[in-house]
Amino acid sequence: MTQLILEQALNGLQFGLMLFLLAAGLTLVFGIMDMINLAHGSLYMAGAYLTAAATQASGSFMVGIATAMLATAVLGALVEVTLLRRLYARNHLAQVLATFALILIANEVVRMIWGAQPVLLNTPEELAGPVRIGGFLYPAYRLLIIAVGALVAGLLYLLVSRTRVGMWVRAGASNREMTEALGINVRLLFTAVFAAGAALCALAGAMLGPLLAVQVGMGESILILAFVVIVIGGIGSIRGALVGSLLVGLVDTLGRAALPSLLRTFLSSEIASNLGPALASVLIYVLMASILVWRPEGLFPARS
Amino acid sequence: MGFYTTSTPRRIAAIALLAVLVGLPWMLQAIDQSFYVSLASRMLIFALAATSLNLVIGFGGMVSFGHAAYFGIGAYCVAILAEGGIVSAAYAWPVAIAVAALLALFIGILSLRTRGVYFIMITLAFAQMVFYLVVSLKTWGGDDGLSLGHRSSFGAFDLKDDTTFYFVVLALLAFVLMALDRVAHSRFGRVIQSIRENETRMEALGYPVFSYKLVCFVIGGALAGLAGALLVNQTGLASPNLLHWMQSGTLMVMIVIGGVGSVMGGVVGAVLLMSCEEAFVEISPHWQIGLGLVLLAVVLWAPLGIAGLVGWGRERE
Amino acid sequence: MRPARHLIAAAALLVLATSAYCAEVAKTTVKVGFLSTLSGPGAGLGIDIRDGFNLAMKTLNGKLGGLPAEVIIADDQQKPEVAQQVTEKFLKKDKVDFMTGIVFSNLMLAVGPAVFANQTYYISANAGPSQYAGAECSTFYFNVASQNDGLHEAVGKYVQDKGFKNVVLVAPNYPGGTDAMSGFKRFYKGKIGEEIYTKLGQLDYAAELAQIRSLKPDAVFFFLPGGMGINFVKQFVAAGLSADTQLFAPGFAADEDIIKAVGAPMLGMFNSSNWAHDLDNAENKRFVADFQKDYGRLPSLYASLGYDAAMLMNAAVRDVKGKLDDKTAVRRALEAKRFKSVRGEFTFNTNHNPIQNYYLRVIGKDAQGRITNKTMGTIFTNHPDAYVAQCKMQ
Amino acid sequence: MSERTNDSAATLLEVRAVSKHFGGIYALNAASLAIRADEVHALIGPNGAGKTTLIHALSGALALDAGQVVFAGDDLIGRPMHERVALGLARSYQITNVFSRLSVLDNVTIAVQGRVRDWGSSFSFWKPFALDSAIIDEAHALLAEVSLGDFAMRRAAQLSHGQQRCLEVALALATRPKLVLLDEPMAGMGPDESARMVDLIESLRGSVTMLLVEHDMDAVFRLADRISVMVAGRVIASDEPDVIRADPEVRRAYLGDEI
Repeated sequence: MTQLILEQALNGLQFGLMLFLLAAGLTLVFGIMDMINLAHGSLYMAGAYLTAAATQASGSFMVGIATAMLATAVLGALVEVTLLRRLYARNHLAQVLATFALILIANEVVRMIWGAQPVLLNTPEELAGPVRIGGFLYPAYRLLIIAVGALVAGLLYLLVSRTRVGMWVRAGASNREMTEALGINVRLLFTAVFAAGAALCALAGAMLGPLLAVQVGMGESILILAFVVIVIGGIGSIRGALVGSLLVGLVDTLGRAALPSLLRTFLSSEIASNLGPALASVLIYVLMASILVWRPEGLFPARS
Repeated sequence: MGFYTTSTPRRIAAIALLAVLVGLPWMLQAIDQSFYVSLASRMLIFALAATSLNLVIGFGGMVSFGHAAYFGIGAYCVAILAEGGIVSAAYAWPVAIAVAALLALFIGILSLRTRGVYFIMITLAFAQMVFYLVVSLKTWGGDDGLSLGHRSSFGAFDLKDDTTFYFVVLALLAFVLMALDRVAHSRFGRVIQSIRENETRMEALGYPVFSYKLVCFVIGGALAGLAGALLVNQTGLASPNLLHWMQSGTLMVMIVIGGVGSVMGGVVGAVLLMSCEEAFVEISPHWQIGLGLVLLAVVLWAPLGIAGLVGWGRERE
Repeated sequence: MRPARHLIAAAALLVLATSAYCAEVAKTTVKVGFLSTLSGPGAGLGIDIRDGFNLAMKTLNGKLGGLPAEVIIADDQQKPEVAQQVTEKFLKKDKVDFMTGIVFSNLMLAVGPAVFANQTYYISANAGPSQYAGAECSTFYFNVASQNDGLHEAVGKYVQDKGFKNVVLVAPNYPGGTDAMSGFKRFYKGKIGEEIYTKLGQLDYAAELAQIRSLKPDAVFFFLPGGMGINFVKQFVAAGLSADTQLFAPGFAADEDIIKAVGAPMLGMFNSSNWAHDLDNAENKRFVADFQKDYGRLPSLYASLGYDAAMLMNAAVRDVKGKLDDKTAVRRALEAKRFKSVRGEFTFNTNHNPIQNYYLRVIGKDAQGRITNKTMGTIFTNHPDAYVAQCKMQ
Repeated sequence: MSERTNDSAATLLEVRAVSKHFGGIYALNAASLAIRADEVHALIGPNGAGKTTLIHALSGALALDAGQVVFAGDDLIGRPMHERVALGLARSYQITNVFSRLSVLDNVTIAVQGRVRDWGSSFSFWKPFALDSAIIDEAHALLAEVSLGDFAMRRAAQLSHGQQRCLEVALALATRPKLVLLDEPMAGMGPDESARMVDLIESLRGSVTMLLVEHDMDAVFRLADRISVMVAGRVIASDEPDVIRADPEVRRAYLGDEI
């Protein structure tokens, strides 16, 4: 039983850390530029496809990831400079719609280049099997994801909380006018943050690609989760994004694992097996709604 | 964006459009394309759904990203009641409206405490809950949806006939549009539009802003429920996809293309978007790129939508 | 533009009038509405059916029963409402003579009523919902594939016969998933460790795999169509579960498309099918060879079903000599099924579902070193479905 | 109404030891204040003394951490903003906060329309507003009163800054308050515009009680019946202008050598 809980906790951690990679960029873009970017998921998709393509071309997963991160960052910067910049001053509805349009375009472009069927991206041979930790087996690749996720989360935290650039970013998130008044080139900062966020998306796409599926529309389902994360955490807060990610990751994984058997203890098996998965899949939305009802600006609001 | 006003040219255009729509079945019959009558019904139903969202977003200024929930729940109500043997529109449709309104009331009470982005996201979250609940519940057909064997009975009218059904839909839509036009010019309409313009000021003028927004939100949900009830009659299926967040997005796209905060915006947007879909699908499998580009162009260069471009929406700034 | 349209309208009216007067006259062309899932995660299945169907049309020189055929292909995007819209267009605008192609049962159930009410024959090349085999069976529905439960029943039988004692079942939480479980349980009588229902479209199975690990079953039966199955198998192997637990799946979760995507981890997996590319009959050899030549890959079960659907239509049109408006004659011709299937012999039961053999396949390497299915033996011979008694077709 | 009694006039608003802190900083620190019916009461003090915070708290935009507020016999604590307005407490904003995209007339009609006690609630969905001539007439009269009669059909955003400030006050007056909180009505105005605002406030004297937050000392000493001085979240003095001018503590803390 302990082993089951431990394994599920690791799974939740792995899922949560990947969500964090997506949520980190999203929350900063959201916080600093007050911009809803639905196309964030498309960058994740682009990252996964580019990784698959580069891995296939080079034969190395590492090269694939590096190429994809760089290319996606450039792509992100391009989109920011040519399009998103025009939307900062607009209302949320305009932003939602324009970036919704970007999703449609991105999906179709990917479909034109790679076709409608999922693209193959396999786990590197040496990581395809399990490793033994403690008394049980755990997939090596998932461990790698946890390690990479934790490393990036740590680096990002140091970057944002300890460095000058990080200070600008935090200042930008809590008060944009003030930051401008301090003589910081906010435009450049925006582009840089956006490109960095895109690179993190690509990393998440690359890491999750072999585990899940590299397919059109892969960005949308995870995008919604990333939004749930940053709304729970408080928009603009890296700390909030991390807490929110881990919360969503754990609640989702443990909920799916535990709810059906939990329900079975006091409901008939038939009803439990029907209701269990239903409740498990709405659990994170219940979590988000209750947090928002309790604290309408999330757990760690960046603005006061 | 001042208050919505209906100018004479606008009235004339609306009446002309109505005349064309009334004559449509005969025109289609003349060119032996009666098949398109049911497509036209579907367009009008989506026009109704978009109009209900336009009341919430365009007039009330509440950017709800979960409107598909009410649309879908209306459809499911009719299908569920039909399973239980209640097939009369006189019962089933009002129940669909009432259930959608209750859902909107519940979601509204909790969501309207939040502002801006948080509101967008919390309405989305609630809609996702409804979506996953419906998909997971086998009694409601789960992922398969719930099919409706026969269209609702509607007094002396035979809704199984596509043309009759079309006219019922058209009549309801026309009534809702007329009512929306009246509401826009009523005291309530002015209040919600003013809240859209400046919420804190309205509160400081003594308006219980929350109540007004809630009422507007609930009316929007109720109308979406009616649209859902009609749609399940048109297609014969309450599908979980009606509740999907992409459906909420599509309704938003419709009103933005048509004109946010314009009485006819939802109609213009729905008809335009769905005709483009019909036409583009024939041209290229990658037609969504075209749709995306058009949408981008509208957002960037025609923020008041088509209704705004032709001077049919609110005045330009 | 306008005169042209009038001309077309007039011509259409003329055609309508003549056809009304000469209902018994043979048609000049046969129209087939092919509706399938051609985009999205389930696209692989629809594409295989389409390619199989197209291959048959090519073999038949574009003719069905000697008449020139027009095949209208449309994508249902795996959405019931899209399927319904296209169907409406097929029936009312294009006025097709046959429909076929649907992969997913929920879409079949969504469009079925309209098709049957319109008295159009539907030849199913995959979807075999229990409703249409039982209480809601229709004279206008012919299933050339198998009733949905068939493959699951076959696996259940095999797992039972092999003496497995503790089995965990995994399926998506939707009617097709529960049907799969009940099909399996109809013939497997041992202990069920757990029935795990996942979200439809789920791609990460970490939580479920951890649960399976803690249950320590000796076999796992999973029904996860398309991409879901690909991920499940990959993650199952990565979690190190394949050492102690044998995987079983119905044929469509272990078909060539999945093997192509997963590769080596699939090796050694048992599955059931009513067709296999190495079945030894002349039609099948020709089909497999032609398919590989045209598409550069091994055909899947789906492709074979699309192929058979076209062959059945061909036989029926030929047997009624093109008089497709005589619905009873068409029905009798379809029921007679005068063509040789690539899966060997099968017949239609009274509910228009097949009575056929089910085979055991295992995934291994063939002579050329390709990873593919190998037929191991027959699980069921002339097996009918479980719902035929409920069908009250006159 | 114009009868003014100097000493024993009824207290309309009683603020008792209210506090509000943001993080560790006290914006209001046990501040107390009493405003008598029909007076013009000025609230002065250096920037950051807590004047605007107090206005926000009184109007209901901010919740207080401690203290009591009694307005015309009603306890205001915990009441939402719109209920306070219904009780007769209105405010204007320091930074112009009008409906900039609506016409000037629509700005005022929507403000007049909000008076539930006169017209009932606005949950009226069918009757065209154009038929509510009483509301429209009153709005025109009010615009004439604040010298905006000629600009009724302009979009509010097109008005000059001074005119927008007048509209701001008009919106507050349209609710027919007993007490109006004027938060720096002369902010950003030129001398001519300021003079007009002083005249406007002067003309309202006696018909409505006013709490005036203002930095323009000339205007304050011209208009105020009594003055309260706020420093660091406390009210350190509250008295008639002459007394305040002479108060050494006030001079030291705030007025300095200005006067």
